[in-house]
Amino acid sequence: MSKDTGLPVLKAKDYASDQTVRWCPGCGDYAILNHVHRVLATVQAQPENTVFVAGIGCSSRFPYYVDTYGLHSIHGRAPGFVTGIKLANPELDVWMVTGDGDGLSIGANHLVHMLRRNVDVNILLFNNRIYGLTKGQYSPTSETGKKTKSTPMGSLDFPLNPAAVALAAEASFVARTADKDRKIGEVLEQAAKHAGSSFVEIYQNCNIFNDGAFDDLTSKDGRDANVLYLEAGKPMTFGKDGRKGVRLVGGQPEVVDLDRDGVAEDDLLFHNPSDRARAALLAQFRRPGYEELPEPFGVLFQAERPTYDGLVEAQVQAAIDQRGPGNLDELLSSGDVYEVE
Amino acid sequence: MSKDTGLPVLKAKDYASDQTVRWCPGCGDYAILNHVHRVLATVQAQPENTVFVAGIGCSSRFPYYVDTYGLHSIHGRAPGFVTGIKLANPELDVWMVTGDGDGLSIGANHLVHMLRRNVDVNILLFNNRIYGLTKGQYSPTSETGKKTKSTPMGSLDFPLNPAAVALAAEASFVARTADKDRKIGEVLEQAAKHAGSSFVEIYQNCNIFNDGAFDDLTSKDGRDANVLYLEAGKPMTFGKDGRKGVRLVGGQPEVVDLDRDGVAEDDLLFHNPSDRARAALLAQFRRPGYEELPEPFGVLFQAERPTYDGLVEAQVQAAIDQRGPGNLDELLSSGDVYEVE
Amino acid sequence: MSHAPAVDSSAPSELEQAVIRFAGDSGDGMQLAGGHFTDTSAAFGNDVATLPDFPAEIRAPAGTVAGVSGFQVQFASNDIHTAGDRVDALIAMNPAALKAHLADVEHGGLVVVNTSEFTKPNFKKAEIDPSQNPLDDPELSQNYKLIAVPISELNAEATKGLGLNPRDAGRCKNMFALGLAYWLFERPIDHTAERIENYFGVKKKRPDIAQANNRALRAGYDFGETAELFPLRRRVPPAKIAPGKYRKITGNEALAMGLIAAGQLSGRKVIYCSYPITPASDILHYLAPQKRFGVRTFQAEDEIAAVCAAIGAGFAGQLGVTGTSGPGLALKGEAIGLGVITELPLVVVNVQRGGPSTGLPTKTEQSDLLQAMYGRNGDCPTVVIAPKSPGDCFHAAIEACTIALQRRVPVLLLSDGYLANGSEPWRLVESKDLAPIEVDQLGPPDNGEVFEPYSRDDKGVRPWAVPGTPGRMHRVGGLEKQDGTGNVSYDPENHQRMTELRAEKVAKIADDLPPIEIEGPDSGDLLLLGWGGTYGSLRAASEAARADGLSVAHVHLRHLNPMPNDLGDVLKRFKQVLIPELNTGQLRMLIRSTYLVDAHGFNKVQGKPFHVSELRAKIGEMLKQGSAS
Amino acid sequence: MSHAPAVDSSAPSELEQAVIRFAGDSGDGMQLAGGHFTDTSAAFGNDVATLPDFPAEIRAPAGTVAGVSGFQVQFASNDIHTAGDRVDALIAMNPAALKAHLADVEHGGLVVVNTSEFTKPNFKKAEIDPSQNPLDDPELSQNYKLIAVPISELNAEATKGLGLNPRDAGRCKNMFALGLAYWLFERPIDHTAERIENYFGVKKKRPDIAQANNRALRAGYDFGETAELFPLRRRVPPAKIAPGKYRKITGNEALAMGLIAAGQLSGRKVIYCSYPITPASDILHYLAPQKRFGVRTFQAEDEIAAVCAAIGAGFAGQLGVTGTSGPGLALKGEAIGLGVITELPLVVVNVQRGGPSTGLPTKTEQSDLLQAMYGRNGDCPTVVIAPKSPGDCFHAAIEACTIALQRRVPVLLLSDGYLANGSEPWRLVESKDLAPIEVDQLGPPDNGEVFEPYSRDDKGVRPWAVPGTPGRMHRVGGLEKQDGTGNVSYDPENHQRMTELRAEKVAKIADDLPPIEIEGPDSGDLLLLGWGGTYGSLRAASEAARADGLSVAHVHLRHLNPMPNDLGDVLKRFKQVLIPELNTGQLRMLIRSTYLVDAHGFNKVQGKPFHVSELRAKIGEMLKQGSAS
Ligand SMILES: Cc1ncc(C[n+]2csc(CCOP(=O)(O)OP(=O)(O)O)c2C)c(N)n1
Ligand SMILES: Cc1ncc(C[n+]2csc(CCOP(=O)(O)OP(=O)(O)O)c2C)c(N)n1
Ligand code: SF4
Ligand code: SF4
Ligand SMILES: [Mg+2]
Ligand SMILES: [Mg+2]
Repeated sequence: MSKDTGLPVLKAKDYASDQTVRWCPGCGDYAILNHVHRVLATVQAQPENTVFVAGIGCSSRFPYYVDTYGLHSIHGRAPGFVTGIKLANPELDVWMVTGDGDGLSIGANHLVHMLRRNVDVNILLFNNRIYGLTKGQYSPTSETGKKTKSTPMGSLDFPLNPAAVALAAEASFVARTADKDRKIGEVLEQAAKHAGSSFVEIYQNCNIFNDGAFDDLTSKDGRDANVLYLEAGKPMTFGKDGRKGVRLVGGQPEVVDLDRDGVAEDDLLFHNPSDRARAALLAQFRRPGYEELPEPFGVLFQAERPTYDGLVEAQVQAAIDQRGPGNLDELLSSGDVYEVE
Repeated sequence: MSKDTGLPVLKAKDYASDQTVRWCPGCGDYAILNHVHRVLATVQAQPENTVFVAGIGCSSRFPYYVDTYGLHSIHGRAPGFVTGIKLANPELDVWMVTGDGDGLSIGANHLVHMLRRNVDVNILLFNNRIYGLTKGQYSPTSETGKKTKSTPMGSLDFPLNPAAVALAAEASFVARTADKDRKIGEVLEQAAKHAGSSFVEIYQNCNIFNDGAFDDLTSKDGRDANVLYLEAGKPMTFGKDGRKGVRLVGGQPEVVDLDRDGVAEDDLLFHNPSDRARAALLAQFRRPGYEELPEPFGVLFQAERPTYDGLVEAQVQAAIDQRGPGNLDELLSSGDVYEVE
Repeated sequence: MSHAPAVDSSAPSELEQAVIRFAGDSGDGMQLAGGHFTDTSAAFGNDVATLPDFPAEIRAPAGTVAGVSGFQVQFASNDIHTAGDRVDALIAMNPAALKAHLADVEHGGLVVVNTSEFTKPNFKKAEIDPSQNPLDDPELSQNYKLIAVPISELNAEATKGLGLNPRDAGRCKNMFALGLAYWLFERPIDHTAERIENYFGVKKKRPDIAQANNRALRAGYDFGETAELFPLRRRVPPAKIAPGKYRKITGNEALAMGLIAAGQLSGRKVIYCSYPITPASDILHYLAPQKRFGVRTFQAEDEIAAVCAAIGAGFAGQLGVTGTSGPGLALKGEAIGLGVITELPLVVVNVQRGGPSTGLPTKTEQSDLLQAMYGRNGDCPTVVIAPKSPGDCFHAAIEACTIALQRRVPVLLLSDGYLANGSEPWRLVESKDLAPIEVDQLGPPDNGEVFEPYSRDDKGVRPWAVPGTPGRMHRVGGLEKQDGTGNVSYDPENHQRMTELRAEKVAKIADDLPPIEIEGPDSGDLLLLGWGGTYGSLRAASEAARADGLSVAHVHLRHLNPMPNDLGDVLKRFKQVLIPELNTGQLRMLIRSTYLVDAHGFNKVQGKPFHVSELRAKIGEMLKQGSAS
Repeated sequence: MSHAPAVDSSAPSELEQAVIRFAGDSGDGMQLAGGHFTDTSAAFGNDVATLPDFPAEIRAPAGTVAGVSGFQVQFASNDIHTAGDRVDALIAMNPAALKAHLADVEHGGLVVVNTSEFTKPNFKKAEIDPSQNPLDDPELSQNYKLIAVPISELNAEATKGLGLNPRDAGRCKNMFALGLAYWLFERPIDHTAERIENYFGVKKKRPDIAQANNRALRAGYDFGETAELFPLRRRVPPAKIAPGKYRKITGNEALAMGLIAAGQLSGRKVIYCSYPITPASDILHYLAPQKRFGVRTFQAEDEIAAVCAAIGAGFAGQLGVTGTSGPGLALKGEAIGLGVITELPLVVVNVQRGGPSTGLPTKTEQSDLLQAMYGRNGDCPTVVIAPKSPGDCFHAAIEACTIALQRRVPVLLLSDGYLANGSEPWRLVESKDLAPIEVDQLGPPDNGEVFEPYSRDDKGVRPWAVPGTPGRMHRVGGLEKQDGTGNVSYDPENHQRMTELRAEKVAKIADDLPPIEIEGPDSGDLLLLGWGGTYGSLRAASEAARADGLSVAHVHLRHLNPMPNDLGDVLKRFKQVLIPELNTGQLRMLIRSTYLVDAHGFNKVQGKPFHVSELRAKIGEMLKQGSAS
């Protein structure tokens, strides 16, 4: 987080490490990397107080490319490392980068538990709906029926909805954006500024193994037709000229055309990021049963909740306040002591 | 599932194994065991075609006490075994028993993935909000602030909501009941009859380490005050004489007194078990933000979706239909063959 | 162990040592009774050693053999090292307890039975033919000194009139039994009485319960007197113990205390990350309230998260520790590998239990040594050390933390169920006797300094620069790293070099180890080589063998990897080497391979410690054969 | 390997064998070109062996050294066992490829460079000083026969006029290089041309691309002719190979095929449960489309779920198999322990890669042997076997399944990255040559039969009664079981007995193993003992040593646990034992411990196979020292 340090102002490029970036040419990861460099500059992150932690996957190579401290750990387990780092030093700004395989296949349990604890970390889940690094097997977010090397007749599993999972895991900040989306910077910045676990799902194009998976959201036409940019306190409008909207009828959401259907903006749903149940509904948009609805980008949910690392520190402090700092000799002579003469 | 076999009718006691039950006297697990024996008799499960699989925990000792095939596996991993069993023999009736630690701490990831795949299994999650077998540490469902051996100043983690997690995991059947609840038998029976993953959260009293955790739902008064029995197609009423109800105002649920508030039953919410977003809302009842609402018992959600094991069989069959059963010699001589003379 | 004396006078017969075992239902409070007996004996001046024995169930059905819980104490006027092989006095609170434990009682030993519980329903629960009351078995009173006491009834009598419900009153019967045991062994009851008062009366604010317990205690004591059991009375005089302050300590307590001490000595927060598992959970329970010492405990969602968090804590500059037991260690292997390649401090406590798989979760075993050595992918050497007694867990924990912090390497600390729950008198340590743990963590670089995170000092150790330090930002991870820079490297020769450097770094630790301590002659006919929790039994056996005039020495390894540099020499100085282990021969396998010594094994996997007698027999056999060949 | 001939006539010089390596950017299609070259050479009648070498990134930045992908083929007129130590002909498609691979080329060898890519920007990407074009280095043409060809340009020329975009056209340049290679080694291009036509023209319906590739291929071939490179031409005549039908096969393909065959031979469904990981994923990819054989593949959420599902499948009566690589195996340890104690069939395929931790994921190593042996809690013995060549993976897989099904035990099958991706000619097997796998799975019990799930037959194997079988309902799990009944048992003696029974069951498998095959003399000066994927190099080295008149034999262990009963005898018949391994000495450790033989190690951990020359040097050295001492 930004701190006024009186130090020289850092620019985006100052956050780039000296390592050659090794993603495939054209990979969506490049765009995300650039945006993260920029956001770090925006919040003036202190490189020495910033740590990037990742699991394993193409996306998880991320820490090598940021000139901060970094830990490229093992597959799916980044949340454990993050938690340990924050317990050891709650002052650090920690970012975690993971993929749909790393974070939702092998590692979903750790992610869920870190979210419910609300460890103070910014989580970027690069969702390319494929296993990139292992060369193209389907992932837990791949659409049913996907043909890959491991599913030549089509995959059978029903895909996970990352935002829904994060919400059910009691996350205190849930957002969605895309590698090429024009508002990705804003979303990352909000995530950076949120205290607690900020979960950001980033749709990311893997041009080698799942090219174009998000064209219907990131191409110009697709974005106009399908993306709903959420703004707190604002009515939910979308479309090229913002003349389509979402309203609730009998508890069920539906799309209306402001011009044709004679619905006023005031009748639309207004985005309230602190409503968890509503966020769960938003997370269903464009999924089975809600195919007609647009895909919400931006902050779906945000709530203030004490952070795990903060609470741990507070307990330590309370213990010290109550009984004074520990004295080793007192401890060493505790218990049922007797003397032999 | 019940099959008309012409075999002698089995009674509840026929499903009890010859092993001494080794739970603490007074443990809620006994009641659940009895109900399961009864439901097996109700559906006339064939013992030789029935398998109970469990992880590790007090609850996970369950398989020893049912005279079917059984696998008391390792901590948190029961879903893996279940999936393998169903892949090997989809004809088997498989039940999985797990605890709040086994199923939601170490094993939540496997559970989530089994649910989204919709493997055909009946899952009983005994939620006593504590680790019983390891003698009383807090669990992922323990309320924040819980004092246990491992949290002498109170636990800091925000509890998981099992039903919400199951819904986010795209479960096709989500229900809740309690060890002592009078409708537990009905719920278990519906779970047994559902094709696909049936997830049943069972509140269970651990009288040694977390006694009375569910008294406000299982004592007579508590039940009257706090339990909402869901019935498909019926208005949501509860209370001693069923004169309290739940309605939706502006998308938000609230409790009304049918007598005092002059609200008609028709104005109440009607339970539609096939509405996933609504089920997600029900799962929030009595949790933070919805403290005033009653606790829903019964089937929160149910949808028909092809089972994973069924789809796997179908692909195998389709492959055989298309190209005939595999011929080993054909396989052995496949590839780019050349002859040396 | 002692043999029951044949005296019949009213002066208690004097013994050098005695073994008493309290056995009853899980709910009968046997662990508590045993604990009090131990404390009183220790305070009385005996040397003591204990062996609790729990069932795997929380509370198995009352009255069943599976539900029997036992607690054994050896107390002595001499220096003892084990809780004893055979039992001189058994307190059996019900038929199941008698059935389960009688075979361990020395012929002629005392057997106190609670006759109130010898009922047909209880016989059934214990799977005893109801028509054959075991108390009617003539062999029982022929072979043992039977003391038949209707304990439940007498206890009910004693606790009457205090307004307690029958259940709470019934709970005092362990104190009745304890009182009788005190009388039998001439121990005072005051020590216990006082603690009951403090606990129930003061702390729990239940003076009624305190009073009931104390009445039962006294009633039991008085029963001995009244029933004129004088001929059965025994006396074990105080031992000649080095003067000083003592407390009784279990291995888990000592280990936890050692971790706290290491945190204080190194000026680092202890971040203890663990997922509950028997028999390691008590370390978590002990540490959780120690927040005043800067200890943070993290109950993780599983063992993998726990070890990862501990590594994360090490990465961030603190003392990351994870604790578990066998199956949990199996889950941590992959992450420990990351600890090895990133060369970060990490302590992994493994309290071994009976395996394989879930195995015998509440019983002891030493069968995770090879898992500790090799349970990860790749050539992945790391440090393995093991404490030798409950009290030694304190020092071993400090050493594990010291090595981890100073050498930037995961250290596996192998305790076991016996050490964890067993207790011994422990002479208090003062902080001034403990050396500070110096750790060279880097500050900001000097101007123009080139920082190479994978450069090395003369011990082969890389620098430790932690987040928060300006100017030393760098990235580590599980891919092979380039010597020096630490950048990812796929270079073939570099991989060979790094593999060697990692191995050398661990091997070099042996250069700073003290010379091996040999108990007994420096060379001779037989070397008894052991490790970990078997120290007491091996020491007793080797002392006994020497007392018998045999040329037997004992070496107990604390450092399993790397092994001490002088071990090869020591091994060569003995004609035969015997390696007793509570596994099927894991250290033996390492020793044979490394030193090409034809070491023999003596291997017991029964979930319990060696009997000294078994070891003595084996030693005798080997020396006979050895001299014959 | 061959030495470059000094002839200068236009008749190609004849070689016994040659090694060619194609090297270029990941996107340059080098694996494909190498594959075609191999197939053509095999069809031509050569013996062949290949060694692909991938970068760890999917597609590292173009032009960098990290992004270089290589494919090496040795083709010979004699019997060869490796892909060759040094390179006789290098095709370098860009500066990075030349930089990365030149050092491996034999002095005097051919070096074909694509001069079109030797530009300043490309030098920069390859971290070459842009002012020093390596082609200008006089040493290059002094030490090697340099063939400088503007491949990219000539390829563009050749593929012009087909309406292809420049990117697609550019993709054909590997075919140009291949064409030139064919010309240089006198191979026909038809075989490749036909397959290009079938693939692009017919299957992908892109006749334009087929045509472009074939034009490039021919242009490359013609270039040799036109440029009058005749003095550089080489000829490797066909080998004397046993007549029959052959195909080229990689280890992963053979292993997958072996699993399918085992399913068919045992009448069981293969349930292959796996989580993708390099270099094991291709087994999953190969099996996924084989549903017609009753194969079910399950891509699990992680390695733990995968092994659990495989055990579940075994419990339910089918052939459960899980496949992974090192880090994944580390995660499976706990569950494998459950497989051991429940005594269920399970096959665990581990394709080893460079460790520790994530290590060198695309490179080969043999460093998981001890993990396979000991990577679980408790005394937990199980079966470990290893294939010795790509084709042998087929037979080893069948054997692993046979043992698992018949002995009810987890079997670890240790392949490695070299076997997995390397290929060799494989003589086709017919199903009639494969013995059916008899498995005695129980049907319903006879009237009054008492079923004891933990009773044993004379091989120590317990009965297999699977769900669906009436009258045999029983429960298994990870707690210790009572001998016979299989009920949970905490009895001390029972645990000892069961621990022994589990070990014996595994040990008894050795009784049915064939006698050890010794290549070379039955006794002598030096035994070369190896295991797994190093077979080819060890065999070549031992043959060479014998050809040099040395008394050297070679034994290659397929069975690592249990080891063959006659191994101890064989070891004793040699004065010295040398155990070369691609790890730091893991088999060596087992052998020394078990047989107390002072076996020496030769250990390479560079992510690549042994060079025969290295082994020969080591053998020479040992025999010199041996005779000196
Ligand atoms: C324990 C373990 N299992 C499996 C792997 C192999 N593996 C590496 S990355 C990966 C999945 C990557 O998918 P994702 O997280 O979506 O990342 P992407 O490459 O798509 O960015 C897998 C299966 C591994 N490295 N470690
Ligand atoms: C790998 C592993 N880790 C830890 C344990 C210890 N353990 C056994 S049961 C359990 C938790 C039990 O809690 P829950 O699932 O809620 O079951 P309950 O006993 O409350 O019914 C734990 C931590 C174990 N057996 N294996
Ligand atoms: S494989 Fe896909 S995700 Fe990975 S670097 Fe290449 S384009 Fe990006
Ligand atoms: S500890 Fe609790 S959950 Fe376990 S058996 Fe006892 S009462 Fe039941
Ligand atoms: Mg991905
Ligand atoms: Mg529980």
